[in-house]
Amino acid sequence: MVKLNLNELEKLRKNTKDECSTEIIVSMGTCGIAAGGNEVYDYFSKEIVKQGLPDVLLKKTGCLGLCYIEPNVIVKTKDQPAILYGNVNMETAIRILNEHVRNSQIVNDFVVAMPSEDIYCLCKKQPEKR
Amino acid sequence: MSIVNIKINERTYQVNEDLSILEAARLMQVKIPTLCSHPDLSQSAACGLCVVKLKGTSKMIRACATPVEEGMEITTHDAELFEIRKTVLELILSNHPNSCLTCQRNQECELQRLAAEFGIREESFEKKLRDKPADTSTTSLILDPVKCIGCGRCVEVCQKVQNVFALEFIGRGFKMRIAPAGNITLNESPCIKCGQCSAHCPVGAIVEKDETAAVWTGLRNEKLYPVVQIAPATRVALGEAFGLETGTLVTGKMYALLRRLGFKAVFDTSFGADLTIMEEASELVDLLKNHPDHLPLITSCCPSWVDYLEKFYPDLIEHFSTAKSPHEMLGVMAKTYFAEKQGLKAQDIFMTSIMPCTSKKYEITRTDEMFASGVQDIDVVLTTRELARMTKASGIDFLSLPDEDADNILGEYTGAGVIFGATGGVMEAALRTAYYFITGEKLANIDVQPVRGLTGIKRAEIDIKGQKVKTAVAHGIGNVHVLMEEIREARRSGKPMPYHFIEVMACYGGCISGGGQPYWVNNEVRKKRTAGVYQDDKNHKLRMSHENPFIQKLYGTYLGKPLGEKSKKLLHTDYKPRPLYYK
Amino acid sequence: MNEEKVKLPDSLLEYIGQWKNKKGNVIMVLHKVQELYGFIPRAVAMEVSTLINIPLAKIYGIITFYHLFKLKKPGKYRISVCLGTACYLSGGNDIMAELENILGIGVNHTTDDGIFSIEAVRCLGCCGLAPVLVINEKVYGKLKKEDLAAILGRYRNQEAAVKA
Amino acid sequence: MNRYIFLSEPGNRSSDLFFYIQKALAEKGLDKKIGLVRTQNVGFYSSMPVMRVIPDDIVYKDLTHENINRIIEEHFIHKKPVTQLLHKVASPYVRLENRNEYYKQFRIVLRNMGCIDPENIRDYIKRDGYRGLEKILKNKMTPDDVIDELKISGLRGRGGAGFPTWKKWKLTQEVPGDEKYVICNADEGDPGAYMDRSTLEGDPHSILEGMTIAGFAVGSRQGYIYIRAEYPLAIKRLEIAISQARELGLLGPNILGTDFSFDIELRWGAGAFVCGEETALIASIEGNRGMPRPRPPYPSVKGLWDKPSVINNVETYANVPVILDKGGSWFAKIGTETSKGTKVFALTGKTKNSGLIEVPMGMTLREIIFDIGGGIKDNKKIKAVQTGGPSGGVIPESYLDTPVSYESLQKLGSIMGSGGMIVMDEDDCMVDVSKYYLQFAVDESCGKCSPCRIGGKQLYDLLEKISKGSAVDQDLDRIKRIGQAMLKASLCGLGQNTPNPVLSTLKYFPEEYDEHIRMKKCRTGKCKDLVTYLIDPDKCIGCSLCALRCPVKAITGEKKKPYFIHQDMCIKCGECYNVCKFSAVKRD
Repeated sequence: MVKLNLNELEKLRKNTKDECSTEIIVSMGTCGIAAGGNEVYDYFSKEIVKQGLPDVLLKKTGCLGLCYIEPNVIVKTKDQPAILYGNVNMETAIRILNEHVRNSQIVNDFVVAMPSEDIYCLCKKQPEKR
Repeated sequence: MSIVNIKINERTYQVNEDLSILEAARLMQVKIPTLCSHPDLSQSAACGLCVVKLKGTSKMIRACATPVEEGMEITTHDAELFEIRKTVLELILSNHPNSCLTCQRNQECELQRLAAEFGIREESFEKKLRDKPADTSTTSLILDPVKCIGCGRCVEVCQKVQNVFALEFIGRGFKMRIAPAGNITLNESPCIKCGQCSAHCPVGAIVEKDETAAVWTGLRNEKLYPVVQIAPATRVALGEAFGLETGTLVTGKMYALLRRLGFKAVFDTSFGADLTIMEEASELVDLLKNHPDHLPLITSCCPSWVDYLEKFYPDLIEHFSTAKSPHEMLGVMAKTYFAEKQGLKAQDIFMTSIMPCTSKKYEITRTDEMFASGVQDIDVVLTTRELARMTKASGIDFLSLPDEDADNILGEYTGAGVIFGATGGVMEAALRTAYYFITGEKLANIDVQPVRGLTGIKRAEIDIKGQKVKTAVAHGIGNVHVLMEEIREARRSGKPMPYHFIEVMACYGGCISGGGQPYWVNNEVRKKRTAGVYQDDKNHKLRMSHENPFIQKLYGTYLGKPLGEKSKKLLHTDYKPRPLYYK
Repeated sequence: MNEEKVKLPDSLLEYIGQWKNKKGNVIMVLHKVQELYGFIPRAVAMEVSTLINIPLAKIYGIITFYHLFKLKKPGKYRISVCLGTACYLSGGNDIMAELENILGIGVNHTTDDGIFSIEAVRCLGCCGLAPVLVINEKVYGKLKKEDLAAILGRYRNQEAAVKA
Repeated sequence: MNRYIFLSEPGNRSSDLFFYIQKALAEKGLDKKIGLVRTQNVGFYSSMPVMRVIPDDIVYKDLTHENINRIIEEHFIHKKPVTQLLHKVASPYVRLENRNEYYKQFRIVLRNMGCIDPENIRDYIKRDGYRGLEKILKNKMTPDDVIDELKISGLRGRGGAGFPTWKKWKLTQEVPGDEKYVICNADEGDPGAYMDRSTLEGDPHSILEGMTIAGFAVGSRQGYIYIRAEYPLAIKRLEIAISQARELGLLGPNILGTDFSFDIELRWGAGAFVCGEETALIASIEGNRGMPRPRPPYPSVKGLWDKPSVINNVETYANVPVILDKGGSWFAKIGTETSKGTKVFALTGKTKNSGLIEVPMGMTLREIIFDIGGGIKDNKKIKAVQTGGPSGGVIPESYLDTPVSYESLQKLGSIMGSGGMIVMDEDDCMVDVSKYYLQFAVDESCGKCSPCRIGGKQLYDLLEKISKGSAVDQDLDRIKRIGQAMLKASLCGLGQNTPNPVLSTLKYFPEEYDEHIRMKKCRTGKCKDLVTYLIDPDKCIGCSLCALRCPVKAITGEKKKPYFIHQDMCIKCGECYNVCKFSAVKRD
């Protein structure tokens, strides 16, 4: 990579676009890995190659803060709200890939609540002053 | 340096800004208790007793480690401070055995003193002692972890002042103790036996190995002929143990004392020092004249320094003077020359050395050469502290003793012999004689001021009839590395040697503040003791070793000449590299 | 005399070379030593002492101050039981007691066959999984003491298989 | 699909609600348009079944069959929310995340957690990363401008006592000389706290950016991150982040082509809690035993290698880029008068939901524990909450309405600390808890100063005596005396705060101590020496379950007849008490 100067940083910021329509994000902090996040991640990464899913981007992320339901997986598809899954084991991972990623069918019973934007994008508005 | 205004206990004072609150208070006759602070050392702030209140802060602060600042208002004593300090003191006592009655530091212990001052009458907290056996591996010192209060003074002096790193904090928390690296003994460590740890320990956790019993046994043995010698530095310190002003010369009283203790002949190590100078100055002259490429010559009268060089600078051993230290020279003379004169055999003589030093206890069995008379040349070494205790046990009223003279011929010394007790003294004494040996004249200015004083490294150039002799003096062994690295560098690069003659003493200030001297040493004490030594030099009419008529007689009738065959056999030793760690 | 000098592996010498001229390097070097040997052997500590010019006493002062550094060789499988607050409240102590009971050794000790050693650690950061223990890198969470025998059994079998 | 229903049915997975809605949607022909999703909760904890409609963000309660039909009819067909069925505090047309009552977290430090790949610098840059630094350099701000911005923000150190960050920086900036250091304290050591680890693992660049800004402000060219060696993943991700930042010219010489240079190096800790104390941390970076030294001089004036050094912890640095990007006054609007911004807590212990949370300062403990944490597991009663780890204290239930701020917690005898928040319920014994923390403090005392080294050990042993039933009344006086001496005469924060857990439990739960000492009883059964397990013959039906479970075979008996516990063999593990289905095993 070439070193940036003062003006190039903003360009880089703007030009970094989502390359894929579908994203699978695995929470891989220490607790996520401890709870089995690694295996889930490895499964997705193998299957994406094996099943030939170029439009699916697999990402790691840090701790979501929901340690009691690790491993966490977020799935973002084009026309659906981002979905957060909790307690994802291998069995669920297989279903997430086959049902949700490939067929846009949200896998019931493992969804943790609200769209995952709620979890992470909370810088939007300030809470009222106390 | 500027002056600041502070208030201590509501009174206003003006003090130098570089003082700590503790030091400032002390100047104002306000005593803040402490067990870890020592003027020789940087402040560890470990013991927690010197807490004081500072107006404007809610926390208590440590007086030892807080510098004074303009406008400070300090409270050093009130009911709350007393209560907090008392609790801390009781906590320390709960971690220290109540074995005062049988402790070597009895009546000289800082902790014991504080317990008395605070009026501790009961043990509020359960005893919790370190469960580790004492380390008795060296012939000089005993390290007893059970008594250690963890103040860290010994570590500080061993590492920062002496640069030996024999001792370190091992482990942490309540299990923390002070020991060599790993599960080894002091004797297997780089310890050079200088005993500065014992001189700085506030309690009895590190003490000299007490040999008074061996001396009593020797004195009682009718088959033996007990003789004794006293080192230069002891005569300016022993008086302190009997309430005399620091630095008072008690030479004559010491001779009298030792005779009353039962020694049949009383010698003076200063005579040995004169003898050492004859040999060492001859070595120097020989090198200057014939082998300038072998310079520098390094003094070797300090056994801790010898041990240090063998361990840390084995590559520089060839520069070491092979002359034995004064008390060893005197020891062998006593067991050969003196014995012959008395019609005795070497093994009949029981030789005790009174030394300011713990390392001398190690030196007496250091190598085969220490048995030059056929038997161990020195039988027992007592430190000044041990002699003081022995005196008290003997019931002799030291202060009312008359001044007596030493026995001849091993007792008469010159001014040069006695200044061995202070840093720079060996150098000065050697220069006085070397100058004479080279020029046949007396050194014009016999007081070689540049090599005196408490500066850690002193460098001086002495003009000997056109030949510039470059000298350096180091004391406090941590200072040595500067000089040694300069030599190594010169050897590596082939550049001219920066020095021709180097004196090293392991203890800061020289032997006057040796590891076996009376406690409570600081620079004031060092200066007074040093002054005592130089006063003794001045008091002597003869101030150069070669002038000593008894030295001349000894060479004339017995030894032959310096560096001659007999001298080499009896008065010289050799050195070998030693590992830093034996395990 | 001194025990025989050890020959340090090249990777360690190279690492020391990188760190030699940086101030305060000793702890980083000791980490590397421990990574290679599993503990800090005395002979290696002596070599390190010479190479980076730090007195051995200081090295021991450091090793014995920091809990991570070991002077004894740990077991092939190092079992770390978390005793962080969350694990403690969820019975981490009972897990520890059971483990000691099964293996017949105490904390900071290694079984006679050198296979297992037990350590206590403070918070592995998986409080959501409390109580937790780690064997080498593998984390076992939401443990019950009944699970321990089976977990250890798996490692034992693995060892037996390797030997056979 | 244009809408989703998120259905949450706590504790009742087998209900027919899901299938009923499914059927109802199908009947109206809506099943292709509206997705039905079963979830574990809908963003907050509720003990009733609730459903949330996305993207309208409306939450309905009282989900009877009749009401469901009504919702489908009115909301999905006629597009009119059923106001009568709204969850009590929810009103339509306001997104949930905008309502404090609902989703109470507010994330500044954790802003990127879950959205970025920590191993990819582009992810961070995309989410406004390095914009704070960029602004400084682009707008040609001076170091004083940066410090002023921090002053306006009111940011205080998140590691412990809450010293104003701008002041710390100013002190260092004012010392002449160009050899200065910026240090990040990532030696998070509180047992039960892992905020910093998660931040480093999830968003390492925010720390690098924060430190670089600090470097600019104080005039330093070199930063150090002192990180626990127990955090291998965080170390790995930091190393990746540092090399990526160097590649892009965001670290190293001439940052972004300007003449400002700054670089960062990692130094590992090695397992010593005391190294969280700044002077001990410095000693450790310097390659020494991590033993604290007296202050003054403060590190800001004489720190690493005797040079002026700024030390802040991970969370503090993570706030800095946002403050520079959004402005100090934006930040200052969050929080309370004296404690600005947010605080990250590791909420653990007996709450239903445990995990990492970030809340605005000023939120009450009760809100945190009950609204975010979902209350106490197994419907037990809360007893206390512990903040500040081994240096903090416990806060009893009666003070749960205290808003979180540096001052308020201190007033209660605890501290904010780095952010451990451990919730304890009626099963937790306060003597046992104090003993736990004391054990920790004794293990972690560096041993340098005597009040801490000996005092801590004495305190621990006294607590041990109490828990064994061998203590006497005077032991409480001893505890208070030692506590006072440690508080006043210990050298560093670790020693000064060691007595906090015991003094605060003694203050709020004196009756528990009293029971242990005078009645030789532990009501929770945690102090095993004070507990006896007995079988009530009237209740025991002789099922033998307890005898089977007893690990030491201390229970004997004949089937269908009352069993008996042999007290001399009993190890008080409580297994029989837990397994008995007939409450026949009594704990006394």
